[in-house]
Amino acid sequence: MTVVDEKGSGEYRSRVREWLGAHVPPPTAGLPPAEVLRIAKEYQAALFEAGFAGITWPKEVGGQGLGPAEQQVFSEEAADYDLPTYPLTIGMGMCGPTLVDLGTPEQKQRYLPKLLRGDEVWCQLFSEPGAGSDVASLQSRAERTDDGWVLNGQKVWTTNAQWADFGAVLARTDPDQVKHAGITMFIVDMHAPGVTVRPLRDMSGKSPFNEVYFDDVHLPADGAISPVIGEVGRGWQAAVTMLGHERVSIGASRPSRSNSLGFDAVLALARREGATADPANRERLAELYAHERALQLLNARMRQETQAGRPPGARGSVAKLAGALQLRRAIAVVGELAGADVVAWDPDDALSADVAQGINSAPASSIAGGTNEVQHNIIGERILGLPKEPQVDRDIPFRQLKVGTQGGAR
Amino acid sequence: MTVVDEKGSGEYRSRVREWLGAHVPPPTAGLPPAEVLRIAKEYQAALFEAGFAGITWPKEVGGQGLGPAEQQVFSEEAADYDLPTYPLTIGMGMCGPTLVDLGTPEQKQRYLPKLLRGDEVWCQLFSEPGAGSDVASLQSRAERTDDGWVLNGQKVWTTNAQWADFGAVLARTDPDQVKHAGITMFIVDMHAPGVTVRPLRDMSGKSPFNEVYFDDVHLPADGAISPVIGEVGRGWQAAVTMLGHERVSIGASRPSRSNSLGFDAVLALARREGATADPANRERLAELYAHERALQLLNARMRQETQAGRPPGARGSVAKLAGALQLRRAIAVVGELAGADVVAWDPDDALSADVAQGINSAPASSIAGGTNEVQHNIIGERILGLPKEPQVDRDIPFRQLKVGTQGGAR
Amino acid sequence: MKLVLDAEQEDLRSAVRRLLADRSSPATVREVMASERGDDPGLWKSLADLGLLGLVVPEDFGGAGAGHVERAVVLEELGRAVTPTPFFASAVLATDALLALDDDAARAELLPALAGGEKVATVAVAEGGGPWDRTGGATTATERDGGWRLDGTKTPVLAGMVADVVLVLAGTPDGPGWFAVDAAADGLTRTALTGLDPTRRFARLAFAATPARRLVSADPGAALDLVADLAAVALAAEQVGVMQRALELTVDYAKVRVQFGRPIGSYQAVKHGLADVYSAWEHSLSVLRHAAWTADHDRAGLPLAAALARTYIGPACFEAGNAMVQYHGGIGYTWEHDAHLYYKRAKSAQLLFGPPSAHRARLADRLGI
Amino acid sequence: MKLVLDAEQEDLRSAVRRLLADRSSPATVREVMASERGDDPGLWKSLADLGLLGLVVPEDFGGAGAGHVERAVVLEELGRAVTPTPFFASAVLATDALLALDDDAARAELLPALAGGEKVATVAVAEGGGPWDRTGGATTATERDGGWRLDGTKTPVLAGMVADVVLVLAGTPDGPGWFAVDAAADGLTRTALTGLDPTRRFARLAFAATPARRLVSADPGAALDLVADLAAVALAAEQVGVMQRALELTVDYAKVRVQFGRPIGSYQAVKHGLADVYSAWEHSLSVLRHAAWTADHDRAGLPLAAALARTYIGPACFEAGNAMVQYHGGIGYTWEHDAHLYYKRAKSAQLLFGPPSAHRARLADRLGI
Repeated sequence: MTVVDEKGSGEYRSRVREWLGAHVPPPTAGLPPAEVLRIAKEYQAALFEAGFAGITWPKEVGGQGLGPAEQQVFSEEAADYDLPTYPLTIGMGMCGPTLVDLGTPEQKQRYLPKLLRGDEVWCQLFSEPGAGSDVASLQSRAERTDDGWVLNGQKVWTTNAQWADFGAVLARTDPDQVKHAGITMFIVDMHAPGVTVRPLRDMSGKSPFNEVYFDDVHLPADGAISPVIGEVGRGWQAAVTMLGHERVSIGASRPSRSNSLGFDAVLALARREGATADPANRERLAELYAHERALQLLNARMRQETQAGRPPGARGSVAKLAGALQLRRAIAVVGELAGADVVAWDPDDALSADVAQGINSAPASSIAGGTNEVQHNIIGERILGLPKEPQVDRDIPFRQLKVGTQGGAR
Repeated sequence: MTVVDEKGSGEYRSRVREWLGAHVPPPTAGLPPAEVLRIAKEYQAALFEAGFAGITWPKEVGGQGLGPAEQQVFSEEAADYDLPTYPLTIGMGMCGPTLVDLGTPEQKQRYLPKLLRGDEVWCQLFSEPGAGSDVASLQSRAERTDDGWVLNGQKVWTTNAQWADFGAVLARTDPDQVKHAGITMFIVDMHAPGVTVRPLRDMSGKSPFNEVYFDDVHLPADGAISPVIGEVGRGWQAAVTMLGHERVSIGASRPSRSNSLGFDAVLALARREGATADPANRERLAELYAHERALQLLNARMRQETQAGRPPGARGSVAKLAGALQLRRAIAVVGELAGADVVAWDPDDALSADVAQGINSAPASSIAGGTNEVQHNIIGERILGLPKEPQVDRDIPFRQLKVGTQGGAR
Repeated sequence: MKLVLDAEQEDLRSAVRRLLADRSSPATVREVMASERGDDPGLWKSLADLGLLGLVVPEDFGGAGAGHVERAVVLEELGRAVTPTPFFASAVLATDALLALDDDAARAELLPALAGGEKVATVAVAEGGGPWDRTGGATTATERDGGWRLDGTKTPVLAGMVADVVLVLAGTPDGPGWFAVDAAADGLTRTALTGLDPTRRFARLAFAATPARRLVSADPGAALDLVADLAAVALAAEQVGVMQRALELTVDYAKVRVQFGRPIGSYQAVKHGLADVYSAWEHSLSVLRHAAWTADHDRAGLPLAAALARTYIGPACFEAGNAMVQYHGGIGYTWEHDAHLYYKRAKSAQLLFGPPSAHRARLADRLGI
Repeated sequence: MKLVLDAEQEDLRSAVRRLLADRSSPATVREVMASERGDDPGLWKSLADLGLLGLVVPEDFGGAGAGHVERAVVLEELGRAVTPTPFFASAVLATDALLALDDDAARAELLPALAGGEKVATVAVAEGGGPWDRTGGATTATERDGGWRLDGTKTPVLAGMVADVVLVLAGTPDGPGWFAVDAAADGLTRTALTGLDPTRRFARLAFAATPARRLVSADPGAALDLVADLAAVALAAEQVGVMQRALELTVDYAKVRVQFGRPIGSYQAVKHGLADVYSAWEHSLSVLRHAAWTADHDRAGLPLAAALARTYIGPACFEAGNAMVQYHGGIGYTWEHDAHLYYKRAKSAQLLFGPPSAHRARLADRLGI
């Protein structure tokens, strides 16, 4: 049961549809990393040549200068495909738009066209071991030198760092300020000496993330192009801008066709297990569908409202949270349908393997990009206007704060 | 499916069983209030004469001076009956034990024997419109006079005030202290001039509670018997003592036989509706049973641990919370079983009426005696030892605090 | 697919909200729900005057010729105000039934009176608390002396005590049939039922050789399905209104009620609970808009969209009512506070057309599972 | 009914906890679960030396002659430490099966070897992910040349790759029968399965005219039911241990992990979530103690108590594992942190003997619904 929004027609849509039909390569999942990267770059270059890269980005940086309507058409048409652009998503969805908002003319000129063409890959370096939900408690530091800055620290959960050419990194530049001040966002050359990227193995056994270590990494500030995004000491504001792009990016993404906990996949599992005749299972499947479909309709309504001039804003958190909770619901349902078939399975049983992989990676959705708890806070405070909790770390210089598990009793 | 713990035998148990069999009157539900009160007092007097009143209370105040084992036997045997003692429960379960703990010899002598015999009825006056979960924010005040105190203020949710002879009331005696200090617990004569008791209608349409208004009520302190329970300014400590007795009182109570949302009643409803053949309903009933039975077993285990010298302490909150959540679960199940039969029913359909009454009074369990939210805090802080939230009202004189909805924007 | 309202539809909402602020204030609701009749004839006339009773009735029959999206807007507002009114019985169930059947004479006779508010009608299909029975249940219609007579019992019947006309589904020798019965007909006994929700009245209707007029219908079962699906959309709208108001009032209270020195809305237990209610409301609103749109523009998609609305919104709405009582604490548990009206309306709406399991089962059927 | 442990039982717990602290530390668990064999023969010997493998085996057969309450204590500790071990297959399933059957010769031959740790045994009943089939499923046994031969496939079989002896339920011309198969027998093909939980190994066992020894049993189906009920109690014990440790570790972390200037355990979202896990653990422990007591003292009450344990504890345990990952945040999602071992053990335990719905259905049956 695949449900997609109605699609209109129109000249732009026809062009998009035709181009995608002719150019999207077969899925790259399972190929060696180097191949995945090569195919992504080739596809993006072709997209750029065809005039479909950066649809809403300004023309002067290589974008198309079009509006959300065209972006929407492209997204709708692209939803039928498994695009190969995974290595480029952070750059396209977060770093690029932030540079469009905050970059100097020189920065835009230097970085954005190559980003758009897929020549250069970007990553985003915010999270640290001691700074998860509380990003602003980060401890990486950048200190001024004669000819720029020197960067030290550790980042985690860095998607795409393994093939990135550049990164947008947050570092503390003044620990005597309170925690949200004294942070600056920099552009770091990921090939510079002192940058170490290590894959981070997640609980499902895969390594989609990295740890990144900076040891005396030099950020040159003596040329025409500053390494600072926005202003020195206003890195938090730059981060908020970037996280806004992240939320939109997550909110707009549709459930993947290959989501092994999506309704289509769960129904296929139910059929294989011969479990669809039991009235209780039928109720469970209906309930699962209802929540998935309600979320699709909410996303569709928010897109329509955006087109009508009312962007979703913090309501992106509603969709993000609902998506995470839906995976928990699905885990319960697949257990009912398959029982021990998702506990242990024949090596060639791809369906059970997919579902088990879904069970073991589902927690990421409730943690990454802001935990469910943080999303609840955002909804309560920024949408409903409920009062914040007492803030205990607002007025204290960062140097004096305890962060992460520093000083913990164990 | 009624499940009771095994009952041993023994001489004490035989005596209890025999006495109860001969003396418990028919259920008083539905009788006029005056009748209910008369029957309660008669029963209690007979209980007292038979030597079963105040089993664990000291002999010098009229109790039996026995241990928890005898109390346990009595409770087990009494569980088969619908005892008529409802009007006396607050006195027996809370005020009396608190006077045993904190009363002066004169207070004990004056009040406890009559309480135990059922001659005098007690109520407890803590909650106020602005002080619910946060009892210590109470605003009723008692001011010293030449010959005692004068009491003013409003109390709510006062069970049994309509037939009470005395009340244990918390009032603020020093608003310049921080909120938990400056409170004193008093004995108030509920027949004194200036005491007004008004029934409070709850959402189910019944009036089991009262509002109580005190207008210049004189609390005489010129005789031998002080109106103060514990010490002046230490009313909060006295309240904690009394609330401890309350929790034990709630925790020890078994689900009433007549609970229309209990498993037995829900199964009877399912049978009437012909709903037990549907596999999904069978699962729902099993799930409902499982949670009810697990709670019974938890209570049984805590009783055994108490006998072995490890009292439940704050774990009473676990049982209290679970009982409230079980009612919510039951509401969902009865809806599945009965559909519109619990939306509207023939006037003579007592089963539907009972279930609907259960639906409409269930929220009380999640609010009264400490909301679910408060129980969660107690479990998290007092059992798991998790840190408290920042306290914003600890060090400020009560006079300067905002409480309830005072000064709210609307 | 259009999931947002246009300016005209927003104007309609404002007009209805103004009317209800005036004629269905909390104080009025209290008065009306305590009255013997259980609804307010003055409000009924106002609803008729504004054209709201005949919103989906074609102009030829005295209606406004508008659509289900518009009717949903009205129902959201009626839900917001927990207004006691036979609107759902008359302007939804009975009106939809007359439109779904094929009886031009009955339409011409009844629809103008319903749209104009001169008559109140209802539909009698249920025979107990379960889902609607397509066969007419145990109620039978027999032809005698050139006319039809009904025997059987229908319960619960929405607005059954105040309805002037009752549209009944009954079994005939040639399958289920629809019948119109005059409330004053011989052999019709109406008994007021006791109800969980004081803002909604029901009756049991017993028919004993009650004279009835058979209504022309090419496919009475299909007509029933359509009526049920449109009722699902309408009820969803009411529930979305109930949720929204319950949420608003509770958020307002959580901002001003102080315990332990802070507004209770600053505590995560309350904040996150209300965030969940908000999330469920946003989802429900989307599901509703989609269902109402399909009712107007995609009848083939309606059965699925309607079953989705019943499945998703029923429990979501009750959670909102439950949260309203819970986060108001003691005051929310009193009769004087309005929280219980939302709690009870939410629960009665959830179960009105049978148990939630029946809705999930129907959704599964319609998904082809 | 006794729901608290006595001093001797607490001593047993301490001894096992000491052993596992020494021989099944987190680092050792990592090593063992990555090994080809998937369990630690050294630990196995220690368990045997302490008499833990034969806890419920009568002394006549080389066991300790203790009861299910004691075995539950051991399993709680094995669960706490998420120890990879064939204990459940050999000291629970196979041991219970031999005791439930009526084959004195097999008992005399096998039980001392199992209790002494010289052999590992398992039981092969499941043929797919659903609940156990009392008939033996599609696996058949035929008598040929004076002996029995098995044909069919059993999967998943706990510890199926390392077991020396497999007790198989198969259909015979005269109903279901139990058979003992040597792991080295001709015509037995064992395939290692891929698993969700790295601390628990399974195999698929294919029988093709595999020689087997028929075990004497007056009522093979009743024996299976008893084995299943005792397995439910044993698994509940493991799950209670998993929950308890998951809770402890998470509470400890919540006290020291600071975000936004406060330990995360001071936030109600985390505090209340952990309170719910604690509550579920307290309930689960009570249910377990009761079930273990009935296994020893009230066999008539065992079927109900066992079904209750499966129904209540399965989801409660998974919630504890899920909360452990969630409240550890990013670090809890890494392979290096132990949270995922508890999450996966909890999920695999929940589904090991078929879907939760099957357990609820069995509970309903046993309640006479």
